[in-house]
Amino acid sequence: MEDKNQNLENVTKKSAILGLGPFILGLTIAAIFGWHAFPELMTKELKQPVAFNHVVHIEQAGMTCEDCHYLRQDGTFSGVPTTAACAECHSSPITENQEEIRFIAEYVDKGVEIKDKWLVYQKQPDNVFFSHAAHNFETCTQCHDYLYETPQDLCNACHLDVASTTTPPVYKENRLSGYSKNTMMMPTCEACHANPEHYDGITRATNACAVCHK
Amino acid sequence: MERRGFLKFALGGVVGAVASPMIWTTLYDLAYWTQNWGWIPRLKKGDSEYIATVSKICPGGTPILVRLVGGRVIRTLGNPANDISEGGLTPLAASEGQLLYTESRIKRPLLRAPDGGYRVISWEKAEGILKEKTRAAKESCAFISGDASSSLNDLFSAFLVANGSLDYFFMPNEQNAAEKAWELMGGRGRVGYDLEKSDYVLSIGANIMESWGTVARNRKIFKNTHPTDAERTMTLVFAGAMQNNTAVVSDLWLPTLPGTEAILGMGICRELVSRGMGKSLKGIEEFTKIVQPYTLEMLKLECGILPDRFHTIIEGLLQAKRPLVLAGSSMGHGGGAAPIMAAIAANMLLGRLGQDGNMIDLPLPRKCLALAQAYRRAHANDLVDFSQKIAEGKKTAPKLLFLYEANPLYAWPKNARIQECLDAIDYKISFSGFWDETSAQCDLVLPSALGLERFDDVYTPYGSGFENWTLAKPVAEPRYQARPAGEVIIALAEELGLNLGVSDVPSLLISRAKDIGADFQEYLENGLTYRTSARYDNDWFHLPSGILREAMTSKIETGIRLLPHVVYGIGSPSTGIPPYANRIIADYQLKQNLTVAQMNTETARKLDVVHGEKVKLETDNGSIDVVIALFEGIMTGVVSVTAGLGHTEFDRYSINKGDNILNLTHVHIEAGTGLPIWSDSGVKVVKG
Amino acid sequence: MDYSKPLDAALFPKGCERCSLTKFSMWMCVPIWHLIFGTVAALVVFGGGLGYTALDNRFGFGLWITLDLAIIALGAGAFFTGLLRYILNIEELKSVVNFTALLGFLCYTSAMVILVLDIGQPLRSWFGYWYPNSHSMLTEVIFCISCYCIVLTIEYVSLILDSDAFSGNKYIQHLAHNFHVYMPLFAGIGAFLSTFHQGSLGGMYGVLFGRPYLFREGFFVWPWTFFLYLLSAVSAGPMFSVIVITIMEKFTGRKFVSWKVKQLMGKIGGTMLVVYTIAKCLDSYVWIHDLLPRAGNTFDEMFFGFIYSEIWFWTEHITLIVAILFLVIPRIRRIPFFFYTGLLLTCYSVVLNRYLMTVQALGIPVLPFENWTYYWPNWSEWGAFAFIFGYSVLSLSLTYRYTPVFPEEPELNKK
Amino acid sequence: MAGEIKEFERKWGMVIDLDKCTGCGACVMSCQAENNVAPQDDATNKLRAHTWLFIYRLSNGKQYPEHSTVYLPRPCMQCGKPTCVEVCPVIATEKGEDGGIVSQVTPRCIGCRYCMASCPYHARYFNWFDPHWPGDLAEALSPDVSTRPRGVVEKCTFCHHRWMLAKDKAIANNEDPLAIAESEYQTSCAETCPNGAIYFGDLKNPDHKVHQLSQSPFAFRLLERLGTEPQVYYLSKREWVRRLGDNYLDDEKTGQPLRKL
Repeated sequence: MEDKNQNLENVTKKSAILGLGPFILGLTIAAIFGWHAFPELMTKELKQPVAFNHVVHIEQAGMTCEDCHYLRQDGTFSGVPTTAACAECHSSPITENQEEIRFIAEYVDKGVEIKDKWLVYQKQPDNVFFSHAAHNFETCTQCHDYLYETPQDLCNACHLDVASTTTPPVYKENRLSGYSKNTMMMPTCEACHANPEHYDGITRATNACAVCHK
Repeated sequence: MERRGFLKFALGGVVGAVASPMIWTTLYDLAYWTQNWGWIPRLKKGDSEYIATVSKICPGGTPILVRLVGGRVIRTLGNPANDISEGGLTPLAASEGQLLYTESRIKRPLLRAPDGGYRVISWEKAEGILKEKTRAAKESCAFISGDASSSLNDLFSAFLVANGSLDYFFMPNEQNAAEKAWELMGGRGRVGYDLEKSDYVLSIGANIMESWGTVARNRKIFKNTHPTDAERTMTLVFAGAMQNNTAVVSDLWLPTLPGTEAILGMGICRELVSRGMGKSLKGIEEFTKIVQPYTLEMLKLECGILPDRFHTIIEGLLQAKRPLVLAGSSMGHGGGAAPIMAAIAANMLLGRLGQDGNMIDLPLPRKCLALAQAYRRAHANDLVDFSQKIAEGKKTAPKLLFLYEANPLYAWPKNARIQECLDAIDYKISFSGFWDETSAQCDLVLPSALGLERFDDVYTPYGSGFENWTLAKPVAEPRYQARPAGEVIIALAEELGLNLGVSDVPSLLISRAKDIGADFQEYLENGLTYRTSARYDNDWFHLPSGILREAMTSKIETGIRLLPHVVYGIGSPSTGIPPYANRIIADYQLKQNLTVAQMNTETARKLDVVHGEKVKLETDNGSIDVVIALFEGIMTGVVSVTAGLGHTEFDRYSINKGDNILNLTHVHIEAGTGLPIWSDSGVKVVKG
Repeated sequence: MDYSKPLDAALFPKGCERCSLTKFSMWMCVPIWHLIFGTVAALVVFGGGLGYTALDNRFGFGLWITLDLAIIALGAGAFFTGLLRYILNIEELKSVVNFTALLGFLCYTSAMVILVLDIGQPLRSWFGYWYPNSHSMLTEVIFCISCYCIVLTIEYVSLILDSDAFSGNKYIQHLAHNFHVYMPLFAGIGAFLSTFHQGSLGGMYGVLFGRPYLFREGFFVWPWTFFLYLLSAVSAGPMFSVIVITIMEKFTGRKFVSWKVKQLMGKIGGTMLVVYTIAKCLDSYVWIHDLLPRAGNTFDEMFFGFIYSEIWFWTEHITLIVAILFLVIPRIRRIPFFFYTGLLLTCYSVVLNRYLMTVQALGIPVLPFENWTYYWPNWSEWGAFAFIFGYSVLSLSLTYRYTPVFPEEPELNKK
Repeated sequence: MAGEIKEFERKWGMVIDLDKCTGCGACVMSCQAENNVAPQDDATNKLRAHTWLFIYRLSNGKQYPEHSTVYLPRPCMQCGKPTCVEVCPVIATEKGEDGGIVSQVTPRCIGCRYCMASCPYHARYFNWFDPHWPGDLAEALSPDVSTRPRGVVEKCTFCHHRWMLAKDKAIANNEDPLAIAESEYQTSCAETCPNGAIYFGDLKNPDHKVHQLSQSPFAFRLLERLGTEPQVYYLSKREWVRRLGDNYLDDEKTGQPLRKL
């Protein structure tokens, strides 16, 4: 009995120095796994179906954002252009670009809809209703003019700044939820919608569920 | 000590894991996963368009707007711009969008193999067979059309005539009986019902708010004459055996037993005559004699009417400025001409026939193609007579039969002997959108483009009050390998070297438009209904005598009467029950797979049955299993069963849902007119 | 090794005899079969949806919720006995307090299992904690039940740690000792949490102002079903513990708790039952004569046919009164037959109450033109029942065999 | 703790003229197509069928020939004091501050069905199975309303998405989104009814038809005595129909005009 107690005391003394070792080791491994390895594991990287070059379209073709991404007459947003819209210029190759040639062969000629294949970085699930009409530049800049100098700034508040890219960024998708890594989540919506300052005046927003959910 | 060290390591691991986002993001991701399960279809976005056209599956020709998103048909809506309906929609027209996509659609040409199964074949091969069979059959061919209001009938009938045959038939409809009655009483054109201008409408048997005539228009008229916040400008009276869809909104319900519509009509005529109406009419003496037996006593006995309500109606008719009496059968067809003749006579006695707000004489449709049969000729053809004669061997069966969106096997009682007739025909070709009962017995089944996928029209459907024309245009490409039947027939005629005088369906429709004075292009764009005010004057009419007297001798059922209840929502013989429609079939119409028979407590007491009891309804013709439901809004001695159930083909929404009421009824011939009648039937309720 | 004893004899609590391992294994087949059946049913429901149950849009709540409410009420013995033992220091109850904690643990974990099965989206169940609606009685229930479940787990773990299997391990002995030191604290927390959720469960129904059978307001405070549920639970809980103990005694042929303690439990339960019965009868009176007519309903309209007949309503009340007679009058209580019948009647009445408030309440048509509708659970719902039965029997058997759940057992069974 | 009756600037409401309803079911068909309600193979068990809008057949309780029938379409009542909102443990349903529509956020719903147990109108429907669109029926899905998986509750939303789309349309056309015309936002059932029996609009806006109609002496609401304050009104000139709208003791009189706006 004596011996045992002696042992116990020794152990207690030792653990005072070494005891935390295994704990810290376990903690570190788990933390590294949890913070780094696990998110990697959960993410799938996808390439866009066509290496669309925004810069070329803006700078060389002289297009504006609104040529493709516009508000329809009925208030809905066009989003990504359709194959038919692309084919207005690209019915046959107008450059030597391999991607363009491939796009025409695989999409325009075969009548495949690019809109269905394109990966939207801010893709919202079906249960979300986002109104591009309501979140417009004129309204937001009544107060937030220092934040958004151009309409594009407002777009970039949620969207990736793809307009300045020559090749589309990699699309990162969560394997389990299927959500894009860049998509906007509810706390971001609530940053404005749960802020009572937006309830009157110019924005007249509400935080009712069905304003964003359908 | 090893164990303790490991425990510490594990504890550290747990703390580390909890402190990292791993667990928490996974919880979220799991929830997101449940919100977007991959096996549940995702929504597809796109730009919305709304195209105005007309429903081809709704027999009333309901104007519709088709909503497309990204070129896909999403649904149909009412068209507020079209004054026929002012935005209203019938339940059948509401299902037209979904019907494009159902499982029961025929997707490819199918050829019956010797073993009875079907093989998918190419259109080229199908066209080859069409050509070969038509050429071989020559004049020995017949055609059944399931669409009475389309100008395409001219095309098909011209094709038939070019082959040398006049055997062109329509699916059962009230139109044939009404045109017959109209003609017999001196009408030069077609009967029209000017409901808009009437201030007192008495409908004898016709379920005008649900299934009779131009339903969407009838109901629009009801809407406008019965404003919610003001006095009504029209009185609607319904005479029938049950508080059906029309009776519940009518201002007065006059119960009358099924099959006694003609007697009631005669009784009304007698009452009008006795009050001195129609004195100056030609043949009034003769007519007075004919109506003499239809006394109030007889009406009480035969029709079971309530005298006070009857008198209210007579007073109402007499006091109204523009009263209208119309008649139809509870089934929407198969009621014979006598009730309609009696109604026309009543209108004559009221001095209103041909006037505003009454029955008017609409122009006869002119042929679009020179070869086509004349309107009256085509509508005088009687498929029941044809079929019975073939079955009895009194007539040689044609070698070839074309069916166009027609499902006669389902739509007639057994003793119309459609089955035997079909068996006797060598080769049957069906153009059909859906896999119906008749197609399932045909040798060649061709996928027909539906109303939203083809050019077609609705030309003055039965029940209209004016000549009108609405163009149906393709709003989407035909799905699967469906093709417009009209184009197939034109191509076939060309192959056979027959000159029909038309190169494609649109040009046929253009000639129709030109004929009635419409600008095709304009109506192609606006999708509205063109109307004319053309009508004949009314001095040709005469009171009926001999034929009516004879027709009134037709057999009247005794004992328990069967009352078919037709509701549009359940679909038509050629569509089956649309996918979403089973939710509007009430529990007093269908219980699981059993048809429900409704009767009142008094009837149930007499028959010694209770609510929920399973019984058999029997006639000489056959029997069906039903479950009893009590409903007091029905006459004593009457059993009501919903029609449109009991399909054996189509898809999961139709197959084995109840029994077909036509398995009970039987055809008999109306004396005098020779028209087949099958809407009324006596029935036995057998327990156990 | 002593071959005259069962193979696992070393693990038995000190001074207690147990049957042979073979016999025990045979007995284990009974709960395991139930567990298998229940698991199959659960997998079908998880995999295919709640459509595999007999629930429908009218009966969104059915057997499972009835069962949930019933076992939570019957499991109330845990908190109430704990409260009496540790806070009010009724020393005699120490022989049952372990067991009531065990029974409570089983009841509450079973309830959690059923709740997870019952909700349509179990993977979202954590929304209940993360996005709580503070107005909802159900939120209160979710929080209190989960917290109390943790408390019960701690109590149960301490019981397991008390097992002789761990007698060689100082560390665990220390831990077990510490648990015991803090037991009054746990009992206090447990009592607090339980009071609330037992009440909230009643409140859950009492707030349903669209349901004339359930809605209660005014009388004590809003909604008074809160107190009825609490009172019924504290009366039936201890009694259910005694019933289960007695059944176990019959099965094992051993004595676990003295007759005196049982009588005490019965007396305590009986006393609470008096309060409950008075409250319940008052409640029914006010409901019939005030609430119902104010809503335009009559008493008769609340009942229909046999399955929904008044018989059950009256049974619920009469059994309570009979049970009081049996349990409160000492002379009658001392006769075992009446004593046990009293306990059974009380539990029956409380379970019947939960059933009526779940199924009958939903079967009653509220709209004047609606009809009565019927509900009868199907196999998949009974499967859940089998699952918790198997789970409870399994746990009870194992715990009884290997832990000193009845501290007085060696004493009572001395030969 | 009992919920208060909430008042908002706008109050979307419906008035259904029962004297004009033939019970044809066109509204039900339209509702399903508009809201992506999945079809069911068998819908004869009405306790399992999804009918956001359900048509009851009412009877005056008399025998033939004194018997009278009326059809009563029942959407969600969008109660002013809903039974369902307070009880939801996860705030999956709420009384919308933008017109008082009781929303149902199916991605939040955990499927406990407490709201269904609370609703005396049976206006809430549970997804007992995963939705299934056989054949190519899924092609007809509208982009406006999300599909719902099994295990969640769904209900009539007064076609709330149409209100959102109408506002967006107004913005796109430089109009005031909160001052749109009555016709710009109509529910699918209201616009479909061929008899014009269903009226929809802002109960508080005097320019809207429902405003006057809801104050008609013939107006009543279902189960008003419960205090749910429905935003759906019914009209009938027949006293027995109005009496069937709520529970009354035999000696109680009914037929009094109801003005509770």
